[in-house]
Amino acid sequence: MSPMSGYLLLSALLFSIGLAGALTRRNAILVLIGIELMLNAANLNFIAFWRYGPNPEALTGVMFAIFSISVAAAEAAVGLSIILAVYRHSKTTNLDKMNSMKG
Amino acid sequence: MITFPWITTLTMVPVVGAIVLLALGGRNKVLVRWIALAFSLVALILTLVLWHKFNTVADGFQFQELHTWIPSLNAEYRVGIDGLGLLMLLLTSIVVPIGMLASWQIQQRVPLYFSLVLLLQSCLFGTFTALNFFHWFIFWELSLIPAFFLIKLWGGSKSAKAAMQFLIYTMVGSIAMLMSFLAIYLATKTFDFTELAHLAQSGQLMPAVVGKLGWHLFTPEHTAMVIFLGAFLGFAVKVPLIPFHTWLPSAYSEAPTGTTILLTGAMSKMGLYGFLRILLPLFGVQMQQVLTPLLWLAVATVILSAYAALAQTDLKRIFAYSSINHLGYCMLGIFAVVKFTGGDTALTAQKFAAMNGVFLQMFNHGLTAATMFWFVAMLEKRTGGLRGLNDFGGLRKVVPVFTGLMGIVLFSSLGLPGLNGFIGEFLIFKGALPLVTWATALSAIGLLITAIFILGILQRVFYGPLGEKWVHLPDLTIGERLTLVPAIGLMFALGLYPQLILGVVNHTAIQMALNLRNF
Amino acid sequence: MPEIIDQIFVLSKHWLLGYVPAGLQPVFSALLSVVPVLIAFPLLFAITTVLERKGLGRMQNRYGPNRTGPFGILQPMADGIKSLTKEDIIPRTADHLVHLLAPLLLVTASFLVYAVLPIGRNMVIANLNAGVLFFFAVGSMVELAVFMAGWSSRSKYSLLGAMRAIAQMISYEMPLVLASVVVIMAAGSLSTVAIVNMQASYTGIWPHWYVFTPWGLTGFVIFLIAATAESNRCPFDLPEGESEIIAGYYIEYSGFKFALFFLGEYLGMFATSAMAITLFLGGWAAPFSFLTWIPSYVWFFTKLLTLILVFIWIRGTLPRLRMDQLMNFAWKFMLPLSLINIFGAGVWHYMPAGLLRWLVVTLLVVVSCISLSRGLRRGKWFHVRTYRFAA
Amino acid sequence: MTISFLLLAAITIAGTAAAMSLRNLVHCVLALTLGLVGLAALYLQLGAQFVGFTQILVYVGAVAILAVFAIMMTRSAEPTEPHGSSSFQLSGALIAGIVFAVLAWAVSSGTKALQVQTLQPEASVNQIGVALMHGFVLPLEVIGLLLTAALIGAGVLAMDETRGAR
Amino acid sequence: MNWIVQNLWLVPALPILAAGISALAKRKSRVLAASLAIGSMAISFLLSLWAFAHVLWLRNHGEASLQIFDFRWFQFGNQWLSLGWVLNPLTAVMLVMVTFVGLLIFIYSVGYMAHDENFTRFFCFLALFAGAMLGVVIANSLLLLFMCWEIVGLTSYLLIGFWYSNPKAAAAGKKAFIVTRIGDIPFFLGMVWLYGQSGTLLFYNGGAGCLEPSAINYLVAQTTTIGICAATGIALLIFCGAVGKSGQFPLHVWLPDAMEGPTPVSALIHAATMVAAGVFLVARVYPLMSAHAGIASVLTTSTALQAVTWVGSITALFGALIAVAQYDIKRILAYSTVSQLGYMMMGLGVGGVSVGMFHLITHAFFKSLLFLGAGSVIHGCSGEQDIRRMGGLGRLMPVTFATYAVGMLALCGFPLLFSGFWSKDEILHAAHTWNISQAPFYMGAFAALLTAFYMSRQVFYVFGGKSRLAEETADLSHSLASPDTTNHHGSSAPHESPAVMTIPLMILSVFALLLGFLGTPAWPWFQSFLEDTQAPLDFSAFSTGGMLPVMLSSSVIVLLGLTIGWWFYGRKPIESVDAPDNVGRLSPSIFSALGNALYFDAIYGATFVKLNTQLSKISDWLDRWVWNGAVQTVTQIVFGFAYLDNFLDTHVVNSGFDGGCQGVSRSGQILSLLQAGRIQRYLKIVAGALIVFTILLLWKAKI
Repeated sequence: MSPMSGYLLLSALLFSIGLAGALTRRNAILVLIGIELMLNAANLNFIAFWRYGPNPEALTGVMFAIFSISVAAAEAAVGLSIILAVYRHSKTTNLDKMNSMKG
Repeated sequence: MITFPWITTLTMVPVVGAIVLLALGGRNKVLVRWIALAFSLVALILTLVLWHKFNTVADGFQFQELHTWIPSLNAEYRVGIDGLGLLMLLLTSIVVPIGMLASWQIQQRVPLYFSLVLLLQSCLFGTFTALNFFHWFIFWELSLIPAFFLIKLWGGSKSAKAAMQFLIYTMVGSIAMLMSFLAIYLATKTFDFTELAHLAQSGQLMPAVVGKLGWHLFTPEHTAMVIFLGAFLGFAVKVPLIPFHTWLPSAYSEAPTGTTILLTGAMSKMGLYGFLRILLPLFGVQMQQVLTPLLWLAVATVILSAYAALAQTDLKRIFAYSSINHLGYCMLGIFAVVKFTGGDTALTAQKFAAMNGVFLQMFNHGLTAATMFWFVAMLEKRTGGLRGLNDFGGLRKVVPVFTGLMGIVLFSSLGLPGLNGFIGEFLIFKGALPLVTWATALSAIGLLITAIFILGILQRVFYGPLGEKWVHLPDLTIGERLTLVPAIGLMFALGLYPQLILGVVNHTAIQMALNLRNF
Repeated sequence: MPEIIDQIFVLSKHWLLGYVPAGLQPVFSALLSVVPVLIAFPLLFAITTVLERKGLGRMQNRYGPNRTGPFGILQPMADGIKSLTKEDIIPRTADHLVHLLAPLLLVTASFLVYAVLPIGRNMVIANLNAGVLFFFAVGSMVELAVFMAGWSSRSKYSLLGAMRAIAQMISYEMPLVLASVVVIMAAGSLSTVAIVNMQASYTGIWPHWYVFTPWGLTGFVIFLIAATAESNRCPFDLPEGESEIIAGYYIEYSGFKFALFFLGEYLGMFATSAMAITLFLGGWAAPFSFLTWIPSYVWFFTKLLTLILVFIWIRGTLPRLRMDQLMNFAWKFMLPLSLINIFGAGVWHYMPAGLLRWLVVTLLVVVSCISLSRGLRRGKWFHVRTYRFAA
Repeated sequence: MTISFLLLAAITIAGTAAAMSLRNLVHCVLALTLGLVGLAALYLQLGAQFVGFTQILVYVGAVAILAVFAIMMTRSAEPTEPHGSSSFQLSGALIAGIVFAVLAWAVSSGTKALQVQTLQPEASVNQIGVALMHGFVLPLEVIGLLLTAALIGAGVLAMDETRGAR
Repeated sequence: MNWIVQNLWLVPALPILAAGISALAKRKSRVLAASLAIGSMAISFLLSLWAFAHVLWLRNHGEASLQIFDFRWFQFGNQWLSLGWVLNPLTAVMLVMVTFVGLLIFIYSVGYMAHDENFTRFFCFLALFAGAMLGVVIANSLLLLFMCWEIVGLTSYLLIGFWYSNPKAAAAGKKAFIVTRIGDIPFFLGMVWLYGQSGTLLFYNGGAGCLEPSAINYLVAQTTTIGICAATGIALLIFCGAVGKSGQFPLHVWLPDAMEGPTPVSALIHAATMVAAGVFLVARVYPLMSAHAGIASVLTTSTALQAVTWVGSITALFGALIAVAQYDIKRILAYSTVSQLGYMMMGLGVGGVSVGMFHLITHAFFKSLLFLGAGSVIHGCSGEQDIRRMGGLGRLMPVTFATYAVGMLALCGFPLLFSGFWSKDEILHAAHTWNISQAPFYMGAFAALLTAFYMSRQVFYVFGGKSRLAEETADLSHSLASPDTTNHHGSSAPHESPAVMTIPLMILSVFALLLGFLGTPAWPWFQSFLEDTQAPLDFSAFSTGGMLPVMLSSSVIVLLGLTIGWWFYGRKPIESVDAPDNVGRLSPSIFSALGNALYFDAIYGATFVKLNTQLSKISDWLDRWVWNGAVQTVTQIVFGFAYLDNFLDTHVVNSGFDGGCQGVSRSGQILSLLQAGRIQRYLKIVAGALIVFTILLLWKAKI
């Protein structure tokens, strides 16, 4: 098993954990965290591919990781504030109870 | 050689002022007004510096600045002034402070108002100094925007309609003009006024255009004529010539009076400027071909507008028509200059006279009309917006100084000798009569009608028994008198010593008249 | 000779390393670098506490500690012994694990930061490529520790204090980072060593410290203010304002854990001060070219102590801010000003050297400073403020 | 397959797994932080220093705190979450498991063909800066815009809808 | 060059300066204004005397009596426009007359206007008027003349409308300005034409002026499209200006109305000076007027001069006729002025400059005397102007009566002693010898008869009989009461005027008596002065050229007129205000027609004014409906298209689209079952998709 496949497997595992969390938990915050985790798994993939890929001097993987961290930060901010707004409205963070689009 | 960019600086000063005003916000209205006035005075001072530095006997344009801008379109930033441009700059810088003083009492959106005024001033400066059609046209169109908002936002009850009418009218004219110039550009690949004038003078312009755009159903003359008419429409609307004038009375009467001052004092000169700067050098031949109809238009403008003024009861509408009437004389002079004379030296001398007269009349009309509207503004301020002829009577008893000073201005507009209006009209008639005798003779009726309606104003507003309502009307304050003194003093100065202006513009007038192609 | 004195610690470390087997050399090298730091700064902490108490006492017209030892200089020893011997009380409802981890994380994070601070010439634990970034990244872990402490105690005071502290720290981290960006721009590097080296040269006798430029001065002042807020010191000591919420987030701690919190706070303050020195005041560089014979670490600690004294002085002088004032100040004044300062640094960079760029940048900074402060004053300083909660 | 990698991987997996399974939300976030720090350490191990520190700065310094704030403000810190129906849980876990299986299969079958670079590549801050300012300047700008928009958007969303009502 | 020639400009400049200063002065500074005006006028008078003396000196030393001074004003094209002034006998005489009469009237005004609140303004306007008038006199450029001419018109307007709160006065001022401007427009065109043709507007410029032979010859040689030569055309156009200003038929209508102004104004402007400006203009451009194709045959009169003659004679007769039937003391004098101006014009036409000018000068004195006398009467009667309400004033106001009688006799042309006799006689004589037609002579003679008649009527009405002023209370019609009423002190008893008013009267009456001897046929000093010849004392001149018969016949005519007047009005005193006119009884219809000035105002009102109003309405209508209507129509069409397009969009395109959309939404409702709002369910679907796709990809890679 090459070092790279170790990282890739780890990434896959992280992704699955995140997915599992997102699928099984009822709390919106936790779902969001799960999604963040999935993003991080992707980042790990980028870094790993950069590290062991054929063109490390191009820095594409690193760049992608940086950008995706930024996007993740933005996503977290917006997502959490949405949750706040929803909570203020419906007094719950339980996703099951947030299935109405009516205001 | 790098010289100080006088003209660009001059153009930018009002823009900077506008930005400062907008940044300042509306908390302190008094401060805003003073700052706006200060900026316009800075522009005035700059213009006077230019006036001083101007070489009155040099050919061509001075203070030129040339920068490439859009190379692929051959559009350059080229500015410069000759006598005409300088005169218009001076007029603009004089009229704008007057306009500001006349709108001193505006209370709503003060910073916006004054910054729009300053923007308008900047556009006018740009228009009067541009030597390349491309950015000339940009300024020309840009000036509509502040004017539109000034009319619409601060105007009277029907201002929205008037502003829209104004905008659409002038836009239609501008579009026609733009088409014509695009046609010319397609043929010559240049937007530069002097190059185009040079081409036109050597007789290559229209053949080139026709060669490029000729349509088999049109004779070359017709094609050239169509192109000319497009450009003509643009300017005729702006001047305005009857029957393209109907936007003007409503716009003038609905606009706030300070804005009307700008419209009549400076913006109406844009059309005449276009005639002189663009149509004369470029389309002299076409104008000669349709000279007779053009002359009839000019005569109709003079007479009909004077008669229409006679029928009005709103002071601003009267002055609006009076404006059309005065500019009609300018149009008469311009058309007379176009007449083909075959190089007769005596008649060429008449052309010089007419050209000088046109210049002088442009300036005088700007000054007088602006001051006249200023008085209307002061009257409105005192009477709470009333300005109908029938609303007043016998005001002279309570406001003698107001009456006296406004009388001076009214008589200046009437063309009384000793005041500025006379010499311009005299020179125009002097030059035009030998060239286009009957049109000129007919136009003289306009002088008479002007006298009738101006005396009518005096009679109905200031003479007769005093109305009960106006017993406590306040006379001019010291401040108002002091601000009026320069304007009225200038009227006297120009009436008694017109060489002040003629000395500067004469050379340009000679060149313009000589550059007309005669064949 | 001065070179040898200057490098004496480095030389002795290498000398010691010579006696260590090659395989263990990296480990020992690390140990030899870390241990002095782990010793020196707690010592400094002890000195600072007594200094602060005595200094504050002088400022408040009283003596301060003067019983333990001559002039009370043994007071920190007494305090240490006392806190070590006190009973470690943990609230019943507390989240035990988190309660335990919080002070550890705090101190660890505070110590980690020292890894990138150059204490003297060639004296840095890790010359990281992204040193400044490391500093801020690790520094941000402190907030988590504060939260853990506040939350795990299950006390209203501590939770409130923690929330205040976090909000304040997040708010002031922004200007802190942005203020240091100007230096990074000027130096072209994130490495603290490189930054100090850039400043360790002279024109005539004058050093090339970044504080001696308009943007540098502005950045320094912003950095200092933000650092005060970051370390929860007066006038930004709301999270632990005694009169409001007693000791803030560590109210439920006692004994050694409490001492750890204290230690962590001071260490954080030293670290940010050291960072300020590194970024703006030339690090270990001497202030004049003719003073370079004095060893670099002496200079570093001199500057550090000076800054600490400044902090003490500020604490003795200024009253505490209100929460809304604090937030307004951060977001409406510090943040825009530091952004403008970055712009100013850019202008500085692209303008030719000369008096003009001094004028322009100074003007830019001064004008924006004045206008921003006017903007602050126009706000709701004296208005009744209505608080909103997520209900 | 060094020990450090295994150690860090273990920490990461433990942290994330705890984050996804603990009942107390605050604990979840703390565990997540642990996992993310482990991940950052992995990045460092891979030679991506800048990304690693950025990871700490963003996730530990910002996202975790944000999440904590959200938890505090939504009063969901208490472990009151009634676990949903077990079928729901089960199906989710199952799907995640299948995903992992598929991905692992893909990794194990896909990486064999890859030419593996063993040289430690360089990713100094300088290089990253140069790359950001030249090759990736447009994405950088877009990200800047995105962050600004997100900042404003988050602020607006988090504001009370009826201002001053309370 | 002599100092006075170079500085002749001071003569008009001083009063203008005085006007300027008093215009800036406060309303209360009455003494300042009056003393400034009178002082400047006095200095101007002295300067005029100097100029007059200088001309005499030049004549006596045999030098050219025409002195000019030109200066450049402004440049256009390659040429400069020059202005200048000229000193010749004509100028000198006019200067002395204007300044002297003006000075007297200024002094008189101090008394007359003493109670007016706008005293200061009055003197400002008067001084401005005097300056402008003097400018007209000295101008050596038609342009300068025209400019001053216009300012004269302006001041006339201002002074007529001086009591502006009276609508009649305001209307009269406006009317005066506009009617004279109607004449000025052709004048302006003629001037421009002259400039275009001759290239200069200077009258005399060392051979290059437009009144000098070379230019005149050139102008005569030019013919226009309508067949007359350019000189004639220009001359006729310029004459139009004179017609307007001098109140000649048919533009005389403004002059009687102008009597709404204060009486000194009527005296100064509308009797002595301004109205004479038209006559002066014709005299000034006489070379142009008299130029015609056959310049060699001096005997024939030019077309222009014929026109002048006919217009003048018609006006003379016409004015006299109307004057017969007037009741307002000032209106009678006004129509008399119209008539006399006609005389002057006739004199210019038939006899040349000297003949017309002589009558101008003498008329200036006695008519201003009459006006001032009338003013004194009005002043004494507390503003009453209707002669029917006067009477018996001869006893109450002896000085006024005496001087008025002198003026009246001078106006009538009472033989030998009075100046009017000599000047009028000369005109009649010249008309008698005119080679074109005898009609002007007979018209003039009849007008002289009428003049004597209406003047005697007026005098008998005013001064004869007993006072009817007391009856005023019974008659409440204030139709003729002037606004002076309010301005004078309240005593209703007629009284003599103060000395400041009567002394000018006496001085003027002396001149009215004596001035005629300067131009008797026996010693035609005046004529020779103007024509630059020597005048010997030669009593034989009476007998030559039919002089004596004409003199005799005119004397008879005058005496006849006076007798008729006595027969009708003086024989027995007029009893009451309401008594019908003695002449009017003979033929009431004609009399009332004359009383209404032959309905000229009504005719003009019904024709020109109405036409003007209609034209203005038409052009306004054109503006509002035709031009604007065209634009509006185009706009409406555009809007129509817009509505059409909107209709198509809404009901054709959109409705089809809507139908499609409804279908889509119905299918969407079915599909929306998939979208139940359970995010995690979506996530599951996505994960499922991920699984499927990964497997597919791997599968494909395997194969």
